[in-house]
Amino acid sequence: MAGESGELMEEIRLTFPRKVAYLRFATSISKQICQQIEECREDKSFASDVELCVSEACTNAIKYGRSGEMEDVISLYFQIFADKLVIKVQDKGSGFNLNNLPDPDIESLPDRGYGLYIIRSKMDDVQYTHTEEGNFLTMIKFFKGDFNV
Amino acid sequence: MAGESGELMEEIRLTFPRKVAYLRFATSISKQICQQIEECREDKSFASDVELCVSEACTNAIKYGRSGEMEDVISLYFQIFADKLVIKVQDKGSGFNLNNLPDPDIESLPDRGYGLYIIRSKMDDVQYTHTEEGNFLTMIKFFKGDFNV
Amino acid sequence: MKLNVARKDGILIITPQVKRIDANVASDFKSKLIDFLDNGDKIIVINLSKVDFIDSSGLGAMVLILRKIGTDGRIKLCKLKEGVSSIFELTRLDEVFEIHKSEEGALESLKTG
Amino acid sequence: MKLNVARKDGILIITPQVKRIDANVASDFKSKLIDFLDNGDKIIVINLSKVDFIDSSGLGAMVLILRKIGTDGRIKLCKLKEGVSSIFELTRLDEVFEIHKSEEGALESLKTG
Ligand SMILES: Nc1ncnc2c1ncn2[C@@H]1O[C@H](COP(=O)(O)OP(=O)(O)O)[C@@H](O)[C@H]1O
Ligand SMILES: Nc1ncnc2c1ncn2[C@@H]1O[C@H](COP(=O)(O)OP(=O)(O)O)[C@@H](O)[C@H]1O
Repeated sequence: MAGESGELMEEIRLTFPRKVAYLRFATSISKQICQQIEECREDKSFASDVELCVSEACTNAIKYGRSGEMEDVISLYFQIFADKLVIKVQDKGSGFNLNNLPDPDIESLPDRGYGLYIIRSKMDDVQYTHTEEGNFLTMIKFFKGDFNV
Repeated sequence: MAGESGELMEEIRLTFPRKVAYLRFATSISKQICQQIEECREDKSFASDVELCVSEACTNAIKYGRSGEMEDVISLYFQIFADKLVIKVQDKGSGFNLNNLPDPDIESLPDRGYGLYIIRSKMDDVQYTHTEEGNFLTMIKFFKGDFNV
Repeated sequence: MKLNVARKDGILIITPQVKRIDANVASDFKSKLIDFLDNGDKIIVINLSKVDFIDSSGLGAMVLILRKIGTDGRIKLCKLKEGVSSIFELTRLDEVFEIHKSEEGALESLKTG
Repeated sequence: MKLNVARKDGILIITPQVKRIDANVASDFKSKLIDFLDNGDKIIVINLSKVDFIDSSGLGAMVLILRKIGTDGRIKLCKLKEGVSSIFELTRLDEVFEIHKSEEGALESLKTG
């Protein structure tokens, strides 16, 4: 894995039915991809952090991403750059406002609302875009040793 | 998994760089899909036959599917029907003629040419089509208990 | 979701027999735990020794049970693996749940406390 | 590809330390085997006890070695798992390779035969 910072090197795409039974397809491919990337192997928690965030993001896409179309699917993109892994989760639901989400208020013992808090904690950057092709949650994690925005 | 024969129930798609290192992504998703399908779990050799054929077909797509495009990728489609699993392997190479392939002549100890022989032996039907979107090797395997064309 | 269930001195000990508690099993886990509460169990130890991976769906199931038990009963977790334990810390749920290293420790604390 | 290598009475015993012999490792496997031939090894036992999965890329590597050894030397396979063994049968390569159940059996047959 060599290449200039910022240069996309490889992309892996997985598209699967919007069903919770397929969640493990997403997490298992996430594990394999991190195994594949040398830079991740040196950072012990990289793979497990990514797996956790993929699980959270895909769970949300499955729960909230109902499209109304015949083919109700979720797509997962792993983009390997020289300095970072970018993960995109695409659903075709009505979307939401990422910036309006409060962190969970532990004192009130909420039984939900931890997903995006976990994603934000584990990732270096999280973005959400609504396009004609659907909603994309973009999660960015830099390889250790590289700069960390 | 219920549904009329002939009705497509679920589709899983994986797209990955045309590199041998990604072969195991293809076989591992194949194993998971067969685990997912109840009809396969009852047929002990179903999953291992499919895994073998996915390995053979993807190896060929990787070896011979050079596209010349910037994004040189292979796509793998698993289509689960009520009565069968259909697997499509897509490459963007120049293609070949499936019908012209002789079985390997063991007496002459060939060190290649076993791939499509194995695929044909293990699958119920094998087709090859050349379209504008690329070449598709389509492999069909019926679940046991259903009719077997 | 498969659970191992044992009872010791009126304490219910639940050991999930899965490696992953995610959205794929969380609702089943939740409803099985609720069944125990509905049947009168109030003092529960959840032994997570088999669990390698938990995400917010699994956490949510456990918080719901904690809330449902309220001040009527008690719940203890034990034998969290490192990855599981770190998610409790990240979400600060380690401050809300009583977490023990060993099952014996959890049981002991329920008898004495 | 990691190989365990041992020598007994002039026989080279190679035990691949991988679960899968597919296109991902086959060319490495092939060139390592060729190195042994180039260094004068002529009697080889390949112990496949660790291998769960082999496909035509792996088969091809082994047939190439068999052809390269020719009548100068001998090659034996042993400890094939069921899945591996069934692919040798399907391709009729079980008629071409001498296959033994145990490593001892393979070694014994090379001494006596
Ligand atoms: N893919 C999505 N599509 C639509 N809404 C979403 C999506 N992901 C998250 N949300 C919204 O954000 C909220 C917070 O998500 P999260 O932190 O994962 O917690 P939870 O799903 O447990 O509520 C959700 O309740 C939902 O309203
Ligand atoms: N995806 C493909 N694109 C182009 N040619 C192919 C493809 N798959 C197979 N072929 C052709 O078919 C031949 C036989 O394939 P196979 O039986 O797998 O054996 P091998 O790859 O060892 O030659 C190959 O040598 C190649 O010429």
